[in-house]
Amino acid sequence: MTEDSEPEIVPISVAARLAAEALVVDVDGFEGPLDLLLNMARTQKVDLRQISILALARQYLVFVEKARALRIELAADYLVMAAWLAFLKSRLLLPPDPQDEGPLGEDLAAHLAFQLERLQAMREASAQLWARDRLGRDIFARGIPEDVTRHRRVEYTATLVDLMQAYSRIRTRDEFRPFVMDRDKVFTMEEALERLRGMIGFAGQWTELQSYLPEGWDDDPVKWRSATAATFAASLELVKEGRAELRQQGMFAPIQMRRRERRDG
Amino acid sequence: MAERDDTGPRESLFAAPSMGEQERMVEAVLFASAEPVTVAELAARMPHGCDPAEALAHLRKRYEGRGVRLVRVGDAWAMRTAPDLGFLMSRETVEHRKLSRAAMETLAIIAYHQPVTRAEIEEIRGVSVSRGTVDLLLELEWVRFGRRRMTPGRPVTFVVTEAFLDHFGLESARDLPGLAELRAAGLLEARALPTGAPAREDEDAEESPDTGQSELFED
Amino acid sequence: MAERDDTGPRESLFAAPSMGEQERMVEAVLFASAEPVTVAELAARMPHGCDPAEALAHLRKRYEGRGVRLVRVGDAWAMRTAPDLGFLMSRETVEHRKLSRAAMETLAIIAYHQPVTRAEIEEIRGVSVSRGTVDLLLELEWVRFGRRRMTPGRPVTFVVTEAFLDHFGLESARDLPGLAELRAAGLLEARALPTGAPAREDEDAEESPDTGQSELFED
Repeated sequence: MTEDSEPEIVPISVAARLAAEALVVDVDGFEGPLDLLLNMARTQKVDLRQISILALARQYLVFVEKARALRIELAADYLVMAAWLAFLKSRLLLPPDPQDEGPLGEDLAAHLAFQLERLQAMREASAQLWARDRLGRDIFARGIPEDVTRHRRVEYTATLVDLMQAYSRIRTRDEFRPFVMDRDKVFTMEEALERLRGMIGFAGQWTELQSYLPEGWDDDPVKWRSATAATFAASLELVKEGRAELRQQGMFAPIQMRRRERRDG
Repeated sequence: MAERDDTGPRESLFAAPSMGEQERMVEAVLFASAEPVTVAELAARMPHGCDPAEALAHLRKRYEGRGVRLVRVGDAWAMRTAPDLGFLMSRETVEHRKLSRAAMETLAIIAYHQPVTRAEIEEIRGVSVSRGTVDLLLELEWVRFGRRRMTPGRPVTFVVTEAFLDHFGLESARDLPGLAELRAAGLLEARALPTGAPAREDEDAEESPDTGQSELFED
Repeated sequence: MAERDDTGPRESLFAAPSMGEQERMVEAVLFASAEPVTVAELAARMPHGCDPAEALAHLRKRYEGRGVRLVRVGDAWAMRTAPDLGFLMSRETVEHRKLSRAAMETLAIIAYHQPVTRAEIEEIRGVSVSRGTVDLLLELEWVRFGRRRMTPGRPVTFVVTEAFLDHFGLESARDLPGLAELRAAGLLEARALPTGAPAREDEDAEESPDTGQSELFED
């Protein structure tokens, strides 16, 4: 929309502002951009087949501009439609580029007109349908059905909706079951960190990291592994914080830790 | 039409409808009413100037010997099928009962996962499946035995039947909606939506079923 | 009684009942049932050798112009009150909960375009089908799942049910008002989008036609 000058939208008067706002607020009443376009098309007061898509595109873009000027958030659908209509408008206005492989503006416009016509047709069909004589309102079924007698038989009823709900219940349960690990044998880093923080203040001497393991965590190999890993990770965290030092004499030798004296504190 | 005696013009604004017309009215009211209807009630419903008692008499005559009769019940009137045709109506009484939740879930799993073994059903449901549940589904003929699984123990599998498809209005088991479609139909809660619900979806939120989140974690 | 053509003796043990008698039977069965009854069901209930289809034709004629009519609903038949007498009954009915405009339109689209996928409904309406809308229509049993479409993603389709036909007084989906005109105008055909035409961005990517969104902003 560069070359053709769209009137600049600067609503000044209160009345103009209100009018613009009314239009925008109405967006809530529309079911998407196509519905809004259809409504705008009605103001052209012509057969939908003879509608000017170009005029409609302009009208829609003006509308979106107004909404923007009023800083009203439009749903993404409306903006996508605006971008597309801007594109369509340029296609309709510019002479076709022979190099361009894309569809002709006329084809696109025709399709939009078709969409509008089809939506309108469905609206009318819906109205016709609902205007019919309906069961339970204009037409009535037998008031005292007699389909009953003698032998009792239990018939189980279930609708497809019941079935789907049952299935989705199971599936949802699976998807959203909170992930809970078997925590009996897991010593978390948070736990280890808390434990070390409490103890590090007293560790002025190099002490083997192993000796920091919590009680009762060294007999079961699984628990021992978890506690060792957590304690080691926690010790690294303390080093990072500048509160401890680690050393190891050689490969696979025991790791030792001691408090780090803070020079600045 | 020829049988009705159209003595008065139907479209007259003030005159009472013709007796033929009145007969039609009584016929429709008695047919649709859930209770026997008294003459007074008929008079109250019908346009001013009608004579429901006379219309009833005509109507009763019309139905003489037919498959349906006009009968008096206390001081009210009702339509009933002719007694000699009772045998046509003597199909079993049908008592409608909802399937239990366990049965419904088991059925759903069989439908979606068929052929499926009992162990697999239990794994998916997370609880054991009682014999009665499967028996009921077999009895309803919604489920039947499929091929045995070629695994140790050669367990039987379950599959759904034609009767199942019939009952649920499906053309084939493959037409069962998938998870994405269940979501689209609003049968899964919003939190299950992978892409984030579009903003406009709440417009008729009141129509969506309340699945009750609490239910999801019940067992 | 005089109206019936008693061509055969009623008490015959082996011959089929006379057509007059068959008519009475069909009348009684249809009268007794609130739901439409199929010809097959009628045949199953009636004595061997009966021709319910012929009896139905006679009966339908007999009820022409009366307060109660014989109507066809898909493959089944039902007795229903004449539409012009609805005013007599309206006081005892509870108006259906009003459907949202979205639901009403969605229903119309399914009826006229069936079998139709969710993506197609959205394409026609230009907005996504909200959660609960289709669900509600399924629950009212006006809509059911049809065959899956043999296109990528194999989306399920929706079709209308017999209950839908019954509710709107249609003999079949072919009798939808204005159907022929819509078809003649080409408004029911799936028209391919020229590349670059506006399509809603679809969350179910597999269902959405390839619109080449990137092209939209090329120049």
